[in-house]
Amino acid sequence: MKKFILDFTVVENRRLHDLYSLLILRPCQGTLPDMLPGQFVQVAVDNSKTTYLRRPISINYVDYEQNHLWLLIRKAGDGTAALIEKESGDIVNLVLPLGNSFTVPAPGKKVLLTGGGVGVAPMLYWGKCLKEHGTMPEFLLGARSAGDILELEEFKAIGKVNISTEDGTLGEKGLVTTNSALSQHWDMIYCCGPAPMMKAVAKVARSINAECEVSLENMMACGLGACLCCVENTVKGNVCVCTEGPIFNINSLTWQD
Amino acid sequence: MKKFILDFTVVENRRLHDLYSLLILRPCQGTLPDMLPGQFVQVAVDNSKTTYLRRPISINYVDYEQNHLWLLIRKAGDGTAALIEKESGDIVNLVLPLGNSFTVPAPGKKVLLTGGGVGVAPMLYWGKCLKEHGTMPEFLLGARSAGDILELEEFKAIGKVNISTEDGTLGEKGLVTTNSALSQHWDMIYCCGPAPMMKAVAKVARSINAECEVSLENMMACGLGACLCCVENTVKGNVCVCTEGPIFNINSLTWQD
Amino acid sequence: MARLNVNIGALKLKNPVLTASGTFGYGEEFADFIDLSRLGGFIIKGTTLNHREGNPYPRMVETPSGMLNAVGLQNKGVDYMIEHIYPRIKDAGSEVIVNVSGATVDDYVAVCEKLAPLDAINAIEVNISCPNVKQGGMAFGTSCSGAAEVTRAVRRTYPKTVIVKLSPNVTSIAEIAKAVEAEGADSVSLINTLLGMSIDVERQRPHLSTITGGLSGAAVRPVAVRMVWQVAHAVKIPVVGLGGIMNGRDAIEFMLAGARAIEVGTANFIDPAVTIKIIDYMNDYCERHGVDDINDIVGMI
Amino acid sequence: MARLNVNIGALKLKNPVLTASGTFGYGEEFADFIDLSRLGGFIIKGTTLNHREGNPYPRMVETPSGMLNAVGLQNKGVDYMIEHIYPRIKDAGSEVIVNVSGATVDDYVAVCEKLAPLDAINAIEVNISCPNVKQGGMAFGTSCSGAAEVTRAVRRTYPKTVIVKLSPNVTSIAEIAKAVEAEGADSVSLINTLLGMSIDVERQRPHLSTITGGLSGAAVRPVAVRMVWQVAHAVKIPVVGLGGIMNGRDAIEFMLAGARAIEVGTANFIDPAVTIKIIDYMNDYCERHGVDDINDIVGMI
Ligand SMILES: Cc1cc2nc3c(=O)[nH]c(=O)nc-3n(C[C@H](O)[C@H](O)[C@H](O)COP(=O)(O)OP(=O)(O)OC[C@H]3O[C@@H](n4cnc5c(N)ncnc54)[C@H](O)[C@@H]3O)c2cc1C
Ligand SMILES: Cc1cc2nc3c(=O)[nH]c(=O)nc-3n(C[C@H](O)[C@H](O)[C@H](O)COP(=O)(O)OP(=O)(O)OC[C@H]3O[C@@H](n4cnc5c(N)ncnc54)[C@H](O)[C@@H]3O)c2cc1C
Ligand SMILES: Cc1cc2nc3c(=O)[nH]c(=O)nc-3n(C[C@H](O)[C@H](O)[C@H](O)COP(=O)(O)O)c2cc1C
Ligand SMILES: Cc1cc2nc3c(=O)[nH]c(=O)nc-3n(C[C@H](O)[C@H](O)[C@H](O)COP(=O)(O)O)c2cc1C
Ligand code: FES
Ligand code: FES
Repeated sequence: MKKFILDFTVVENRRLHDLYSLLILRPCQGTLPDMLPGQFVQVAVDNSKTTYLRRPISINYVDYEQNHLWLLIRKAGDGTAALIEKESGDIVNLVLPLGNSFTVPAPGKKVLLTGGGVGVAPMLYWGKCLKEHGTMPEFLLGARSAGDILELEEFKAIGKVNISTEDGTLGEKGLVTTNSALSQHWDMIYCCGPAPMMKAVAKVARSINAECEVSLENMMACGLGACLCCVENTVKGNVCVCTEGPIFNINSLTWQD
Repeated sequence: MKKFILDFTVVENRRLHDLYSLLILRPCQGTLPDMLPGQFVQVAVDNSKTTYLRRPISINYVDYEQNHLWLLIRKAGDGTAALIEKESGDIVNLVLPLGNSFTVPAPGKKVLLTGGGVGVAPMLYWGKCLKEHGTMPEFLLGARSAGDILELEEFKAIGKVNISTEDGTLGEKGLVTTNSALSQHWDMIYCCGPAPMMKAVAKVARSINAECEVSLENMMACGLGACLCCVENTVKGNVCVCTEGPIFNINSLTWQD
Repeated sequence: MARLNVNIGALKLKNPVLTASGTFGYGEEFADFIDLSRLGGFIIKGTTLNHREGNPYPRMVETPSGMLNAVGLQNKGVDYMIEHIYPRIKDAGSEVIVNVSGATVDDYVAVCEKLAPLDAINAIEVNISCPNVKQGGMAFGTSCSGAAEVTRAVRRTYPKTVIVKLSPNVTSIAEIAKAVEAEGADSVSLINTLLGMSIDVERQRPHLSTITGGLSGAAVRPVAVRMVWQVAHAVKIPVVGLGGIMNGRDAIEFMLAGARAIEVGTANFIDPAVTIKIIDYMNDYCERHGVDDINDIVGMI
Repeated sequence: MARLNVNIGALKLKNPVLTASGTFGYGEEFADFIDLSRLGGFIIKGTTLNHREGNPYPRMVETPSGMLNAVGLQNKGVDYMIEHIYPRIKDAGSEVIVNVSGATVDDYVAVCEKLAPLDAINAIEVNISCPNVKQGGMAFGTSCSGAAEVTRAVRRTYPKTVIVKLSPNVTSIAEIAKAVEAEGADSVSLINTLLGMSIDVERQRPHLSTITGGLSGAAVRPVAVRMVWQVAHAVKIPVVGLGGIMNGRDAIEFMLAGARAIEVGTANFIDPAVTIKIIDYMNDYCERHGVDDINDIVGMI
């Protein structure tokens, strides 16, 4: 899949919360390149003095009709803090699309897309694509509190949404792994979120005999498979998350704890 | 004179030209500290990735009534380029006031304030102060072209303005040193501009027996007399431009060429 | 653009712009962004005799205007490279240079023997300066005797252009360069990464699995320029300069300091098309300064 | 804030925050911005036996996340300092430490003899690492024998706390530290500046009058942290860490790496009140991590 270095204009910065922004971007010139669900972009952060490298951010949603690319960003440090300060009209430079994508399930399979915190990001575009392919996805979103459940309306527009919050302010109280939705039968579970959450979901998936793919967020320098910094130790040895991932089947990972 | 580290709000960024901006600032809290003409501030440039140290900028004008401080900035490199992008409402952190100031002439003396390019900056506040002290200053502004003659209306409001432009698009054609205003009698000439201009003016001043003070722009790190980076070799040896200057009588400099 | 031609020993480059080993993969990773044939050449990943898994994750952390890495020479070994990668890149249209590493002198020799017959490879860069491996690596690069020993052995084995890559983690890099020159190296390249470290103060543990790692990026440029200048004054062989080159201005800075060619490393991560911009800048610079042959500005300082 | 107390040999500091020589003048320059008595101490300008004019202008240039300087130890000499400056700063309310430089061992000894009787000065920092002077300076700091020689002579002369400031421009800073420890130094501080260089490519000349200069600021921090960690594991005497400390997080990083106290240098230029913010951060950090005595985190890595 051909990669590009492109300037985008910020069409809108939707402040979802103190910590989160949804950036809606449009290419300064031309139309969006082809992108697959699960892929990510490398963002140059021109408005942070202390950010040197690009930052990897998942493709949250692609609206080819409007020529819009959505990035959902959580303030983690200086780089993401600067990104959520971007205003409409600002320019953002991206390298994209990067990485592999989710495996398309066979027709008729029951699939659950689960995300924790900002880990919901890739699930929106994936959900949309699944629906277009005729698979009705169901979602399971988890967060600490109601305010951290992001893009709820957008997810609802695609499929059924189950929610877990740690403080019980929305949906079931507890972690996603204890959500009642997980006690149903699933052929395939897709998961993105903090590592402990993904490991816990992977365990549940194994126990209910579901296939499971997770999206890893290893520290990256290049995002292109050139620097070998982002490696994950897999059954095949060290592989680059930025090229052979970020999506991995849990059976290829060494998470067998 | 007590120095401060203060946040200012940009009240207005007056784009005078591609290369120049007049930033009108107001302290975020409280009133402006006392400042003398000829002094400068050290500006933190928070919106440039490649600018590490503060940048020294002359005090262009102080309006105690409106609580406004004016900085006149010329784009020289990344730091000043970022400063002229500041928008109203933005915050700028300054250390101020720094350095010495111009020598107040005895009553009745004929004084000429001359500036080249952005070197006109300190002359506006100095002209205003002189006028308040009962000395009528006359100005001689020089630049390459009419568009580089800055704040002309403001200078005219204070005293007579003579102009030289290299291309003759405004005032007399040529350098300030050949301006007919210089053939008059002057007791004191104050000058700020590029080093070659100041040296040429110094020569003229000597030849017409006028006292002459110049404002030096040596490279600075601290602006506080702590790092000893900004030294000028004077008749007293190396002295710090940031504390014993930026204003020097030409007789104390080793410019005897 | 003939005015950008430079030679490193017998190696003829169409321009002075190379890419730094470990930062440009095998070139292919950048083929979507740039026309590889426009480069002077590209230096591929550190290659060792046998497959190496490299160090455990985490391997990198950002630092002010730079980054630390602890990759540890992960690669599939020279045989795999020759069989699977070489055929894909040998016709890229610019010089392909192999960066060679080893834990023992015999390792270096064994890799060089395998590389010597490859028609499309006209030069190797001998890495005696990798800070991220326990054995060999930087150990050879931090003493004149160690550097000389590797160079002597490689020189005996490898008939084409030998560039020896020096470590900056030394008291006198000029002394090491002289030792390497005396053993017949055709060129030296510098700098490899500075040994550095960074700690996560909240978790109270190092950011890298190996505790220390190699510092690269703009932050190291002043040190690299100084070392290139020192070495260029100490040896007669051509110097290849690198360390923190982010743009055309920086590249020219190295050439003025004495570099005949330059390598672009970390900057490739920030702008995958930066190398082409540097080549274009060099041309503009020559135009602007009335330079007919870029060799004329090499070592002006 | 008793939990921030640390000792460097016999020197008792109310907190670990010192200022780096040459970046804080004589303290007075910062009195408008901070309460000097809140500092652990401040280390004043490099002081030599005789008046020195320093190097010609230009003496500094900015670099990525750092700066190069070539001040060259401009100062009015130790006698002037004792007569005119000492009386003004001796009652600042925190430890005043004099940074001592010399071109010969005798120079160091002569300065130390003059400083020893001063009641309010309880420690000196012996600078064997200044890259900006032709004689002495870094030359002593780049060999074990040179470093040992100066330390031995100073130790014989100066009865109070002797901190020897090490150069980072060496292959093994731990070896130098051990040599200095063996001669009776009470402490080592590191790092001084890295030797660097920068060129104005349009004017085709160096930015500094001395061509090379000393690199400081955030850019050097990873190198400094690594060296502090290496030295802290090599010697038993307390280590004072510095190099690119910009804020409280950075200060804690050095302490985790093994520094008992830290010095703030270039950061004073960017935020003249940064030292106080660092002290406050240290307190918060201890609070947050349940640390009763900051000595408990020293060298955790
Ligand atoms: C493939 C991929 C997709 C991602 N998608 C998104 C997304 O859609 N939205 C989003 O908000 N974030 C996403 N992230 C995480 C995001 O890249 C990091 O939060 C960001 O790089 C932190 O940069 P910073 O400058 O804000 O913080 P820093 O100051 O660099 O770091 C702050 C904290 O974040 C951690 N961190 C730094 N870099 C990474 C990284 N690459 N991955 C994980 N943690 C990191 C650091 O260890 C530190 O604890 C993704 C990461 C990857 C690898
Ligand atoms: C006391 C004093 C008062 C000043 N007043 C003003 C003013 O009112 N308005 C204004 O626009 N500028 C003023 N300057 C100059 C201004 O400080 C520089 O233009 C600025 O620091 C350049 O920063 P930069 O990041 O834009 O450029 P850089 O990328 O740092 O440098 C670009 C070019 O400017 C030169 N330069 C860098 N720093 C300085 C410096 N301190 N002095 C002179 N040249 C420098 C460099 O050598 C280079 O050629 C003053 C300087 C001093 C010392
Ligand atoms: C991720 C990474 C991997 C590297 N791997 C190698 C290597 O395999 N062999 C080598 O000689 N140098 C290696 N280097 C060092 C670079 O080639 C170069 O010397 C260094 O990064 C300085 O240049 P820069 O500042 O332009 O990046 C590596 C550097 C980085 C950042
Ligand atoms: C302008 C300047 C002058 C300096 N003068 C001295 C000096 O006189 N003696 C000394 O030991 N170190 C001197 N240094 C080095 C600093 O004390 C310190 O070791 C170095 O700057 C690294 O710390 P930093 O990165 O926090 O600045 C000087 C540094 C600078 C920037
Ligand atoms: S981030 Fe460079 S290889 Fe993955
Ligand atoms: S700028 Fe530091 S002493 Fe003048």
